[in-house]
Amino acid sequence: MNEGLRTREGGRIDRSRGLHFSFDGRAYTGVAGDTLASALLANGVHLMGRSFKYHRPRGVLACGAEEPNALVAVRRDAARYTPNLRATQVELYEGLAAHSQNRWPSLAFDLGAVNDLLAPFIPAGFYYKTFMWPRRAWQWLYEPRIRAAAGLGRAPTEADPDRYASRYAHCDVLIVGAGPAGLAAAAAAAASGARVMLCDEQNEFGGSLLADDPRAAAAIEGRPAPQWLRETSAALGSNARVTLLPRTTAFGYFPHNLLGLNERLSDHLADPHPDLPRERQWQVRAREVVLATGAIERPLVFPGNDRPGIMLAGAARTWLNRYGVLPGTRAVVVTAHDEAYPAALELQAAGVFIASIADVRARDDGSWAARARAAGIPVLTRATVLGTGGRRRVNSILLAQLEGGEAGAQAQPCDLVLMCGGFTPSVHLFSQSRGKLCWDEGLQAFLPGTPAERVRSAGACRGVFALDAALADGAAAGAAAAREATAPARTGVCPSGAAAAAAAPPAAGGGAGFAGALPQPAGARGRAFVDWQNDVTTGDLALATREGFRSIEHIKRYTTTGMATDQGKTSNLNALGIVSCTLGKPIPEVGLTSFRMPYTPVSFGSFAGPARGELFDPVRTTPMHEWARARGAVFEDVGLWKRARYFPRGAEHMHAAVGRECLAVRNACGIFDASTLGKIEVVGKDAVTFMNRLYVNAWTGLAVGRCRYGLLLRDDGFVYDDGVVARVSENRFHVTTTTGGAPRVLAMMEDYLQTEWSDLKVWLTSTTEQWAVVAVQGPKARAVLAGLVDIDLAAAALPHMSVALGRISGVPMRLFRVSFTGELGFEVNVPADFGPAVWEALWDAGQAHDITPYGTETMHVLRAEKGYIIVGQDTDGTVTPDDAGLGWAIGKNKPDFVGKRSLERPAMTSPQRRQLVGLLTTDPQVVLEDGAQVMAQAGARAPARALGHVTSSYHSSVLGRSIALGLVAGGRARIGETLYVSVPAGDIPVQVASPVFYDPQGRRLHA
Amino acid sequence: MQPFSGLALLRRGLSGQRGWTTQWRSPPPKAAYDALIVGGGGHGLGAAYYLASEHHLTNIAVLEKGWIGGGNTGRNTTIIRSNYLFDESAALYDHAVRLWERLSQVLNYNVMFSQRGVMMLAHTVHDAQVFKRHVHANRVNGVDNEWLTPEQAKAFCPLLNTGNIRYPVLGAALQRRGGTARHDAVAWGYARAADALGVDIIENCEVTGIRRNASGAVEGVETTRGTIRAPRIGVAAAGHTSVIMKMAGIELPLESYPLQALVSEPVKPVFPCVVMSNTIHAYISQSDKGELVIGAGTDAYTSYTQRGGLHITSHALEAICELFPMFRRLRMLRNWGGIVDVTPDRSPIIARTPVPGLYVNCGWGTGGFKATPGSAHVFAWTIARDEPHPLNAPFTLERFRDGQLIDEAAAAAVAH
Amino acid sequence: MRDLSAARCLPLVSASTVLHALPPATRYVLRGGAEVRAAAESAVGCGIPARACRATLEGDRAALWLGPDEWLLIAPEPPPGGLAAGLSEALEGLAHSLVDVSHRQSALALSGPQATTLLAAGCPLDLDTSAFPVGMCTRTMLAKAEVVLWRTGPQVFRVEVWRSFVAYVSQFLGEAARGII
Amino acid sequence: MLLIDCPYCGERPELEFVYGGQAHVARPAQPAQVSAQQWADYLYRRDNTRGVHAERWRHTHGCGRFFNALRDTTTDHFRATYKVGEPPPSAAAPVPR
Repeated sequence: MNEGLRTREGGRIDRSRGLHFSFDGRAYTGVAGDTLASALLANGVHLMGRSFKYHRPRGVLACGAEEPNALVAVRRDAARYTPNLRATQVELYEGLAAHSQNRWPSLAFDLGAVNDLLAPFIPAGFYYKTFMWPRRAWQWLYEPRIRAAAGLGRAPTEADPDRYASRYAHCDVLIVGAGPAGLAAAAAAAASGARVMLCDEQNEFGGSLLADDPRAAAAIEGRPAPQWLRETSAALGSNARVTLLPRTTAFGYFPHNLLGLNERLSDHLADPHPDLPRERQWQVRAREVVLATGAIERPLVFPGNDRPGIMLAGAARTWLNRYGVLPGTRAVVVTAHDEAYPAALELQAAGVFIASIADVRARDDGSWAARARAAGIPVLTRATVLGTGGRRRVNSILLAQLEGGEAGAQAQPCDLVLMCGGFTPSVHLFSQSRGKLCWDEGLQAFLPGTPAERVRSAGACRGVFALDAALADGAAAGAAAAREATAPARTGVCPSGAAAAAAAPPAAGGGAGFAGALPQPAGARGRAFVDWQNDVTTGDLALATREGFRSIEHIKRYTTTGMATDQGKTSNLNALGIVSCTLGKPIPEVGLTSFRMPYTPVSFGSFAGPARGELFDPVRTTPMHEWARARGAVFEDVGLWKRARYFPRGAEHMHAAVGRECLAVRNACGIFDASTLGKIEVVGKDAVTFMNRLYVNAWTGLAVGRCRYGLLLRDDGFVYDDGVVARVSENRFHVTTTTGGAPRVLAMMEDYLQTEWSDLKVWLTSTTEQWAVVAVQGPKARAVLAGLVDIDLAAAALPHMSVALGRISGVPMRLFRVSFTGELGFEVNVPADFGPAVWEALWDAGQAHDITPYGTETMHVLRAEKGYIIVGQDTDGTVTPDDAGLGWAIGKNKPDFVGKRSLERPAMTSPQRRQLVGLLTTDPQVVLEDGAQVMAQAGARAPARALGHVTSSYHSSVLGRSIALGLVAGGRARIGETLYVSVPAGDIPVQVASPVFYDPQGRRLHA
Repeated sequence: MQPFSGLALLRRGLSGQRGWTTQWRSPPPKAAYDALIVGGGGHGLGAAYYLASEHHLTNIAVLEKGWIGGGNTGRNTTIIRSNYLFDESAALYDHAVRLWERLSQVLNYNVMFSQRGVMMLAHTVHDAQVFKRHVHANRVNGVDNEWLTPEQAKAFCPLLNTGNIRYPVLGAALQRRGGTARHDAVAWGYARAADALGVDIIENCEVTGIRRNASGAVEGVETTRGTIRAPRIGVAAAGHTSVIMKMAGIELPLESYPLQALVSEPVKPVFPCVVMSNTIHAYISQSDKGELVIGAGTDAYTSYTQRGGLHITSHALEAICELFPMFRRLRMLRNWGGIVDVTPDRSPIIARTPVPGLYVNCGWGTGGFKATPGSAHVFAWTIARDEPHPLNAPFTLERFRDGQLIDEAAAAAVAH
Repeated sequence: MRDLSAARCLPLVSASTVLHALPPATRYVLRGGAEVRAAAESAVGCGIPARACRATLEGDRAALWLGPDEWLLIAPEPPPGGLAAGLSEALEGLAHSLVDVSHRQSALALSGPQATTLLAAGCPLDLDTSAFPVGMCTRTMLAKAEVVLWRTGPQVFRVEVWRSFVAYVSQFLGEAARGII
Repeated sequence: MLLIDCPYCGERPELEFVYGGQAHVARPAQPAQVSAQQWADYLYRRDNTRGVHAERWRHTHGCGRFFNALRDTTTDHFRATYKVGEPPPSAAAPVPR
């Protein structure tokens, strides 16, 4: 560390704890309490980055979140590489490794800087005007080069192993910003016993107080400021009703007083605990909000204002007083505001030679000027800057009198230039909340006006700058917020809005400051930068207006001013000033680009939180899941469920396994886990009426103990869901739905019941997870069950499509005689927790009958052989019951049911609608591809109109050939015709057939 | 119109780029025009351009309540593709892609159309079936779209997490002709070209009423800048269409929802294409500037606030981080909301209306940007000839009455 | 014939110091009007709350208000003799719905000074005792799972979770616990 | 994430609710009797109000009840919530949160 640049004492650092770190591979040391920026400055390093477009050498401009220049990447390891961090926000830790960005081969020597020489030819928006010929060259030649030149840091390429946490919180008063106003607000609110949360983006509370010279610090409540800060923070910290969140940025203000906070937990630690999340995102619902977000110092726009060593006066003060760093040895101060003077005097006292202070203001009545002169600092008024010198560090500045121009110009050697154009209140969050901003001529800034949420602003963020005034403002806001939050009746718009608007803030101490570009008399040389990071100059803004862009939003988008990673925190108001000047319109008429979340960039991981892998979405498994897993089942995702798709034996691949499983069911019996099917218990004296109105079927005639295939439409007439429905008792239906459809069917039922038919005495209860469902299917199914159940399984006693209540191995059961396979079949419903035991019992009993477990893929083939549809595969939301060949299900004598009226619309009755048919390839071994298009003729050339498409296609082992279902225009009338399925290789002839390929008479079903 | 070219940049560079003049004028509205377009987004400006360039209707104006391109044109994720399922949709969107391919040259304005390929991920067996149906249907329609295995998908986008992931990638549908374009440039390019043909582009001019004559036909509009007469009015106001059309007494099957998008801080080129996953709602590409451009979902409720909920953003980033776990450390720079007008079948309405002389182009939902040139082109035809172009003939208002829906959403479970 | 009636097998919970599974229970969803609520009380052997989002607990019986016409009744397992019969008798002739959901869901107990903090990782409700007092219960969301949350003590919650979501919920709470250091 | 005042449970976060679209769109009592246009209007036509919008919400992950709300679609602030079957409260004052 360069001892000369670190003060002997003072600051909020611990000189006794040295920290080693590296920048671009070079080793340095800093001390505890440093940021990367302060540590580099203490080592005499000013060159910290390169600008986005021209690759100009850049040093730190500011000392906080608004920093546009000093962007670095911090690398912990290959997977923990974080680009685009502001060196001013990176807390130093032992071993920190930082790298500069957007330069090659090195920061000091960057070939990209050639862009700087081409600057005259690549003004704002140049890319809209060229790179158009030859047409294809854009993509293969120009764009790749532009992309390579653009971008800042590199993205990490390995998965981020760090953890991110989430937290919901609620409070009476949330205070954003722990500067003097925020702390006073928190203290006042807490005093009233309210639930208070206080967050600040910095690692310690204090805000502007942290930049004050402790020795010169003002007294607060009779105590020296540092002591007040210490004691106030401690008191808040020990209050159980108060939550303090340092290193926490309030990044977004959402409707109904919900604020998003990002807490950084581990980036500042050398060796964080592995369980410690890197960041935690808070969603805070606050009854009242107090914004005490302070203000951001405004730079001045003059030629050559971007060289390393040129920085904001307040930043320099912070380097000195908070970090004990001398940012230079010989300084020139350029200012439009009094705040630069104390900075100059304090730096001078610390040993920095202040060559002169150039005040752009005309008046010279300020006591500050007098104090400066008294301290031997020449003060130049009505001054301006013609240019600066130096490449990687400023080495001179050319000052002139406004009138004089080049004539009276004096070049002054210097290695530090301080500038201060006044202060821009941080109204970002207030604006995000949709509060109205109003322009304050006196302050040359936008201030919070009428709020749209329950929010107050206090202190510098509403133009109240003086310390005592800010403290009082904060205390008042905190007390009022607590009062409102705990008031019984909370109506009407937050009163402080009016207050904020009406009670004009006290005249800015130190004057208005300056928004725009300094007047440039003849002799001005060099570009004057408005947006440092994006390299937007006064010339670019002039060009945009010249080309007819008048809206500030257009100018922003055309020049990219304010669109860099700092989102224009230091540049927006100057840009507005310049545009208003060229257009001759006052700033409020030029308008203000809207503030959007986030206030400062927030990690994607912070938003994603713990939702990754298994926690990305719940993994729903059935009671029998473990059994299937142990048997090596291959699972598929169906909604949130994991369903066994097939049970391979050894190295068996899917087709072999499915073929084997299919034959087992056809020839002996199979066991299948159907637990995921949706189940809804419809109960009440009007249950049958409800079912009649909802489903297409007629239910009145369904006897207790019998089942019926139920078909559900949306009111637009298209098939929505289906499933077997059993009448368990007179007023109780056991309704089943598709696996994916369960929640939406129940929601639809509740909708009609509650909002259309609220007179019906019927209630709906989801029983999907109450029942484990074991399907036993196949000619041997009866034999398997016989020994276990207390029910007569004879066809006469329990025919196809019936249900019986009884017990299996002592466990209560609803036994369905139903089949989705076309075989003799049963579905054993038992309370879910008994599922595994009952499954095992059936498995054991099945051993004597070659029972085989099968999965969803096999189930799909078996049902396709029977022409049973799967809603969502053979239908797609544009299919009517008749299209699907399910017209028979419709209760003919019902006056109405959901969807009935829509079925009468012209387009729904056309004979040319696509109808479900079977498709048989001439070559029985060819299996069509799902979704393949069915054409009337062979050799149709694109664009051609298809007759339809293949919805389901499999190889059928039992039939020893391929089978397919498809939706084909006028399909049923085409049975027997030959059509062609178009595939890249050519056309596959298919014969249109009945969709029922196996046991069309259903003998096996009724066995 | 000052021609744009590299040479012009060089020449003017020698004189400090001072020679450039306005890209489009800012004329006061005339008392009357032959036709008016309400809505200065890409669809409206484009329609004006094609009315002037192909139908020789040059005494026309575009009325924009704010600044042109300030609506969804400037708020979307710029994804362009045409691999839609139904013949009608595929034809319309592919018409747009073909116009996109020459738009920079036609407008002499670099709209940066980049055919980087749009890859849509399949995470379930059902997804795979749906996407394969798309691939087949598109091939028959002459629209490029191909099925990729998980390995091929990974090869096309190497950062893709095909390993430890909640919903494994089972494959993908890739349209190589799909890609992205520079949204602002589309609005500005159409504006400049239309202006050069004499079209008046009138910003800060909000329509407050629609005037109709005794026979019920339109005869002009009331605006914040006075009455403007015109016998033909085309409305292309996206999320605000319902509001405008009510002024003519027309109720539409439309609902306006907030749709959010966001960008990361710019990084060096890392993402080569466009990746979409409708199953877990992730839409991502990288802009020329280096920002990752990410689409989030719509909120559940209708709104005109151009602002959505935090949980919608979080949901989108959960999906992005699951597919691209190396992006967790990248940071969101800016988030914004648009207002999308959605029809019951998720397909647009480009048609005449029951009011003579009044035409509407709306209902693009979340997919309007990709269609801009095609939509504008057929809308201009419809206005100029008072009859639909064959490509937009199916996209009528009446289809909802007759049940002749073009239900991309239902049929494909694919978001646009 | 084997008797499996005792072979009830609950979904697995990754238990911890703050989280553990509660024993199996008998559960009914009771639907109906005020008269149904009144009529059922005696049979349930426990007051059935009329007040929104409140639960009553008497001995080993509990009744939770889930909606204006919906209550969750909880009793021990195996069901005390006559509970079912008593209920159907008490409700005879009244328009109502009574559905056994004993196995539909499983109960977790979350307890300790960190209980509310862990829930706050995924539950958007204000869990301060002033807003969510002992005896309050409600359906709500815990991350991506719907749960019934019932505060049985200042630092004790009973969380009723649908069977297939138990693994997710316990994993999520485990992850949240790891993050509290 | 909005804060919604369920008429049965009080203020709850939006995550517990499902939006139900425009309120007071009654299903024709006798669909068979209405014209194609009337039926299409019931199915598809919506006010899409820019301003105070009467809409349905269901407290799906709470008490499960449907209810109605008046919300200003230009601010997303609710004016009132009320039970199914009740008339919309007239001129309810804004309720900022």
